[in-house]
Amino acid sequence: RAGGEKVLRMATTTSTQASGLLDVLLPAFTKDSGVRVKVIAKGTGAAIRDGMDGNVDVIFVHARAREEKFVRDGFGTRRYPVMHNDFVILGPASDPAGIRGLDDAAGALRRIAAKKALFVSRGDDSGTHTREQQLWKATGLPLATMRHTVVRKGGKREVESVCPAGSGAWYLSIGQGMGRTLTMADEKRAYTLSDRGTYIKYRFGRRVPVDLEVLCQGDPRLLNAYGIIPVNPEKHPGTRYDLAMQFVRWLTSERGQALIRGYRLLGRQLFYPDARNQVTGMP
Amino acid sequence: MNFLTDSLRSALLLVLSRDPEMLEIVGLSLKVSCLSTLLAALAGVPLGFFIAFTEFRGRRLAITLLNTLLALPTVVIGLLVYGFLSRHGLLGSLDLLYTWKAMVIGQVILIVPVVTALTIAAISRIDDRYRKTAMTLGAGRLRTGLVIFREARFGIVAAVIAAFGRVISEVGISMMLGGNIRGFTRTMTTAMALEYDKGSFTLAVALGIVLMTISLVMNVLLNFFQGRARM
Amino acid sequence: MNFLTDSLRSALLLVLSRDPEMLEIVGLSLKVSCLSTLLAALAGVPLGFFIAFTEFRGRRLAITLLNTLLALPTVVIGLLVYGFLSRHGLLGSLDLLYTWKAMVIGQVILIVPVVTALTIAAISRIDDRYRKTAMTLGAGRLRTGLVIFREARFGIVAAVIAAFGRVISEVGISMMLGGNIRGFTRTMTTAMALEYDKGSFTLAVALGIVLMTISLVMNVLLNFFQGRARM
Amino acid sequence: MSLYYARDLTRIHGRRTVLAIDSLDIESGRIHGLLGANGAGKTTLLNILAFLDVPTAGHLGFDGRPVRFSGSHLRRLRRQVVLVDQHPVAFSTTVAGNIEFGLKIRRIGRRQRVRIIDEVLALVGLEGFRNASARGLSGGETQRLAMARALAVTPKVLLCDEPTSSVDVENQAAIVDILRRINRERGISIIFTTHDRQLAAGLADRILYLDHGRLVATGWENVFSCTVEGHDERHDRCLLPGGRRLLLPRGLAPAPGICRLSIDPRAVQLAPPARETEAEQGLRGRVVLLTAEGEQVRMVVDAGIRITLFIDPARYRTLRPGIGDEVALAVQPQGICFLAGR
Amino acid sequence: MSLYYARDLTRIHGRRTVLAIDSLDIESGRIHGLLGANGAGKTTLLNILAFLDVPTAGHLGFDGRPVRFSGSHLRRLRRQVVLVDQHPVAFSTTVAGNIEFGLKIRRIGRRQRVRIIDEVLALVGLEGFRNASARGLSGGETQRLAMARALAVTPKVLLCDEPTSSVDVENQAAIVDILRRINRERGISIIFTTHDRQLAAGLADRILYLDHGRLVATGWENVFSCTVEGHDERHDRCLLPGGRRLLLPRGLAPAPGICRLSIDPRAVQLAPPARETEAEQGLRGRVVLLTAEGEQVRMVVDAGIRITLFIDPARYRTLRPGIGDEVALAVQPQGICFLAGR
Ligand SMILES: Nc1ncnc2c1ncn2[C@@H]1O[C@H](COP(=O)(O)OP(=O)(O)OP(=O)(O)O)[C@@H](O)[C@H]1O
Ligand SMILES: Nc1ncnc2c1ncn2[C@@H]1O[C@H](COP(=O)(O)OP(=O)(O)OP(=O)(O)O)[C@@H](O)[C@H]1O
Ligand SMILES: [Mg+2]
Ligand SMILES: [Mg+2]
Repeated sequence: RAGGEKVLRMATTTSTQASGLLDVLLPAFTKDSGVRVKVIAKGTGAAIRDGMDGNVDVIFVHARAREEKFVRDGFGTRRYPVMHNDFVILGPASDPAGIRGLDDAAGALRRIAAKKALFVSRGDDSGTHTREQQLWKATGLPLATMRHTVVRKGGKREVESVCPAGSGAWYLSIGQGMGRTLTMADEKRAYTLSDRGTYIKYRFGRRVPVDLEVLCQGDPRLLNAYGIIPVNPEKHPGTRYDLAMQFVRWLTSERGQALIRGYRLLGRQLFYPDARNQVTGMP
Repeated sequence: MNFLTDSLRSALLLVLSRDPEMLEIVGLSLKVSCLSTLLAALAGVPLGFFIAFTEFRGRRLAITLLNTLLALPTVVIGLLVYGFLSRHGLLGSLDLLYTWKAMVIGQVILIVPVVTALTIAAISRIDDRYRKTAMTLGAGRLRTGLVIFREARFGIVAAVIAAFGRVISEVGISMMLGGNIRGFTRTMTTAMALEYDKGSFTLAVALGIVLMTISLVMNVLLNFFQGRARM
Repeated sequence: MNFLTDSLRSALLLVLSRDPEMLEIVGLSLKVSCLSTLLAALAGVPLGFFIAFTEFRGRRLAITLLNTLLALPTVVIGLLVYGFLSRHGLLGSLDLLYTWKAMVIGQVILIVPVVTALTIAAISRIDDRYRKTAMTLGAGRLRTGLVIFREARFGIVAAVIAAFGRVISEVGISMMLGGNIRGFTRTMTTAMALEYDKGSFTLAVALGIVLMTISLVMNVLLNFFQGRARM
Repeated sequence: MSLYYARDLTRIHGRRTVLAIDSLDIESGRIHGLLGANGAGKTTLLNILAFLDVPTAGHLGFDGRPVRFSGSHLRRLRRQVVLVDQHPVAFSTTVAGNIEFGLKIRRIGRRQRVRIIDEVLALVGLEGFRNASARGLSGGETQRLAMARALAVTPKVLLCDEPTSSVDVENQAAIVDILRRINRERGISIIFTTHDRQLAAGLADRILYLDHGRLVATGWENVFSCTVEGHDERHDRCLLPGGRRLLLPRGLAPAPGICRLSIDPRAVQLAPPARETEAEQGLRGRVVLLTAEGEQVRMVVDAGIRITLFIDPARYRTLRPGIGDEVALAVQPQGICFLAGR
Repeated sequence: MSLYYARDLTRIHGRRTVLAIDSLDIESGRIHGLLGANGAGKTTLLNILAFLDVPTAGHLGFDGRPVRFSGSHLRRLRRQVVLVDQHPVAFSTTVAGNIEFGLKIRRIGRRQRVRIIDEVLALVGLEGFRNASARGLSGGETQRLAMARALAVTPKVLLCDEPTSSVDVENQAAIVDILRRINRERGISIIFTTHDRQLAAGLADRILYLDHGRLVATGWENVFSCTVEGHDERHDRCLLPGGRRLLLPRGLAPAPGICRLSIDPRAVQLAPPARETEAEQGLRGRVVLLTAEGEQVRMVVDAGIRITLFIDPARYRTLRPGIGDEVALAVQPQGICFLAGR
């Protein structure tokens, strides 16, 4: 490590990195503060795990419930809201389940299930997947719960996830990142739940765009909030809490928020700052 | 190492539970890896013999290219095969993408260079007199090849084992071309990658232990048969 | 194939632009892969010689285990090393996680079995008279080993090349232990994976083409030196 | 009929011309011996005659037709010719498996294969090793196995590269016997190389001598390096190792200096005791060996150098030279021939 | 002083006892020849004497001290002993590089290395091949290179496994010469194997015979398989190949049946012409070879089988047998010895 240089290590989700936002934020932060940021992008679960193991100084993810648990368990000091964007339900233009224009996400999923139309699920315990599971729970449909028993710290623990019961061949749980999920949904002419940022990249940023359309959006349940949490220095004495707080302060400052607001991907705004006014209207 | 013992116990639980999903995953992994290895061996070993024993201009270049292909990243293979198999691709109509067959295609491309290059290396040190003796006794190209094969079998088997190890532990191609679809194309390695992404490291390593056990069993079987054949 | 020509042109642009970030990535990839290969060769070749030439109980078992280790998935290696290097791991205080050194550690573990197993295969067919002749002329273990090495060099070099191809195209370990940190631990393969995740398939393949070109250059250099050494 | 013919056949390794045969004809049904020093090109020639090596240039004919050095054509020819290597290798299977190889290729039935294997193993005295691992055989056993392996396929032509070099005396005699028999009984043409002149003389119908890759007309037996000096206007003097000298008519020897010469044994005569003293350009020495060779008697005289000559039976009976006797030899200049190189 | 001693030395391959030596002592500074049929165990024994192979059981001593078969101890001993293989391999470098190998190990300086290389190459007549690739050498050239490689390191003991089997006649003589000279001038002990009895007789101070892994006291030269039958109450009859028979006192031969016997050449006498007819249990045949061997004359008689015998000079001068003469031989029963196996 370069001597004397201040380096902050941050774990984040692949979607944050893939959106390109970090490429705008981090150089600006480094310029303002002299702190370099090492970004380690992973699945949400693995990113939070990095925080729990004390390998990073700060985590920047979008899985509200798990973030709060992270803080509750004492791994992080506090969750600071940073920004949000939203999820959309995508599908082929032919829309076999007929969900176009719906703004009730749960209702849309119910129709998909009723038609047994192909649905690609990320199935990777990511923020997006967590949200999808919440939506399925909201449909009121019978759900199947999958459990894996693992041994952790000597004791057995169950890990579970849900999906619609009897989903068989139409519900494809693929355990991959957003981009790959979109690619597969495109190939399979299937529905899927995606964050808007990745969708825009895949829809408008490529020579061969994914042939999927936004069929359902605007449900408050589709809101996707990002938070940043410094790792608790009492739990992991080696971490740089000072640098983490410096970054958190910068990110939630007017400068950081303005950069987020001003970020355009292919001419479209992707993120809405959250730090000052906790909730803003939907796009 | 708490972590390791945790993983070991999880692995044991996994195996003991005989979870049907788990069995399916293991089965698919084996099917895909074995088939890929078999096809790659059928293509790569003869190709290696051809390159080793045929005098042609640019033979050395061919070997260099082959060695270069050993560094072919899985992402590239995945994307190339994807390009062909995707809906917009040349072979899109076959509807192979996200099936185990696509994985086999990708994996074969991955390991044919391995098998070929190592076969060439294995037969390069076989005394030329074996070839001459076989030929003078009337053997054609095929029989001569079989003689060399017998003499070089240890090296060739090592090449095939290396290739098998490569594919059964391979994740990129399986992920990109198979899609890691639960119940369809999820293999041990893609499941591991998934568990890793989820942060369930214990389960990931547990799966890894299961994988290593299976690979061990395969190797013991192979060793046994080789041993018998050698006699 | 529009896609391929696009990728090729992008690759050309990448190379021509001589983007400093790109150069850094290529440099790191080479540094890590070459160092890993070197270390693995330094460990694996002598180990292979040891196993091949020492009579000990369980030698066959050792070879079988080695063959099994060829199937060690990158996720497992990544997680094991992670377990050690992570802050509350045994070696956490060294602060190695997410540095290029961590990548080297993981990659060395990945390919030592490859180098060892293929070295054993390479020397297994070397006529025993070379060993005896060296020994009767007064050579100790080291010199005898060097003689065998010279006779088996083609096979051993093939083993090392295979190992190099394995690490330079490897992505899992680099990702898990390096972290794909821009400016620090981003390698060609992790950059490819990132581009792929971003959906920039063309750029991903372009990077792949650059990687293959570099690998080709390495192999041509090696071939050249080998050729000269052979005379 | 001519079995092989070769014209301007050359084989070059790197920059060295290893074989350069102007013209060679080998008759069918005969036993040819191929003699020559180490590196003379014997093995190289046999490999070409076995269609296992390709000459760098020149023409080769087999069975009256020119040989095209292309894969399929050669494959057919190879079925008729078998080469037994100088240092043969055994396939890593059993002894029987080694012999079976050529038989299987010729699609010979199982029963007959077993019969043939037993037969050839008995011929070379390896009955006891039928199921032994062939790689464990000793040097001579391996050589005999290679011979058996070749005999099993009953080729039209058998090429043997030093067939008895590692074989023990008992089996040497057996192998010579076998070669003679298969040549006589089955008409198999045989070409063999050896360094054992007695073996060659005893076995071969015709002997070919190779020297630095060229066929030479010399008897090869008496080859020495020597120093040529001028003597008088009509003679050169030739200093042989051991201090002996020969007077030669001017013009026979090349320029003065060190060179190699060969003396045809048939050009050496045992001088009768009476003329001993006056043998001016002759050589004196002690008889060290006498042996029967066909009708003739071969005699080796140690005259500083060892000179071989042949004596016909009548003359032998008259003179009856014994071991240890001192004799004088007369050398006819036309039997002396200077060789290139070294 | 005794260089090697061996007691109950055995070497077993698989289930076969390949070597079983009760007792063997080899003197320092002498030349020993090791003879025996193919598979007799010559190479196996040399490998053990060179400390390259480990006996299955038994004791071996070198230089007065017992040999422990452990790595470091052997390494030290190996520096004093060099084995030249039966079919040597050349390292894949130049000819000079092959020779340099042993010199570098012994940390001999560059200048001296060059000198030694030139010297030994000249000895074996390979001067012209200094920088040639050693793997391209012919069979005999490789054998000579191996000899040069061994000579270069001037060992205390030189073990040669058939050192001249592929070597041409000129170089055979040269190698025999070299061996004799290094033995005489530098006191290097030499043990060599060969199938050439004349070579062995001419070169060795002492000859050892191996038969099926055992040292035998026989002269080895006259070994035949035969059929033993009862004759009368005091004699057995022994049918030799070629139809000759020998009468032996009862008790000498094993049970009737097929067996192998050896006749010590020293126990065979040339019967004087007068007694020829009455030679009841003798053999008749024609003289086929006479050669000087030290003081004595070696004679080979073709009596259906080829029997070798030695004649002392006085007797030779009296009888003066010639090639082709028919002679009678008397065999003393105490020179006949039955061998195990076959
Ligand atoms: N592959 C090769 N590369 C270079 N030189 C070679 C090669 N093969 C043979 N030679 C040379 O060609 C010459 C003839 O070799 P060949 O084996 O025919 O000799 P040979 O007459 O069989 O000798 P020997 O009696 O020793 O067996 C030798 O001097 C040898 O060095
Ligand atoms: N590795 C082995 N495995 C099995 N048998 C072996 C092995 N090595 C040697 N033998 C057997 O041991 C016997 C003696 O072999 P060795 O090489 O010592 O014979 P040799 O006296 O040198 O014969 P030759 O004159 O043919 O060289 C042979 O019959 C051979 O078959
Ligand atoms: Mg030869
Ligand atoms: Mg031997």
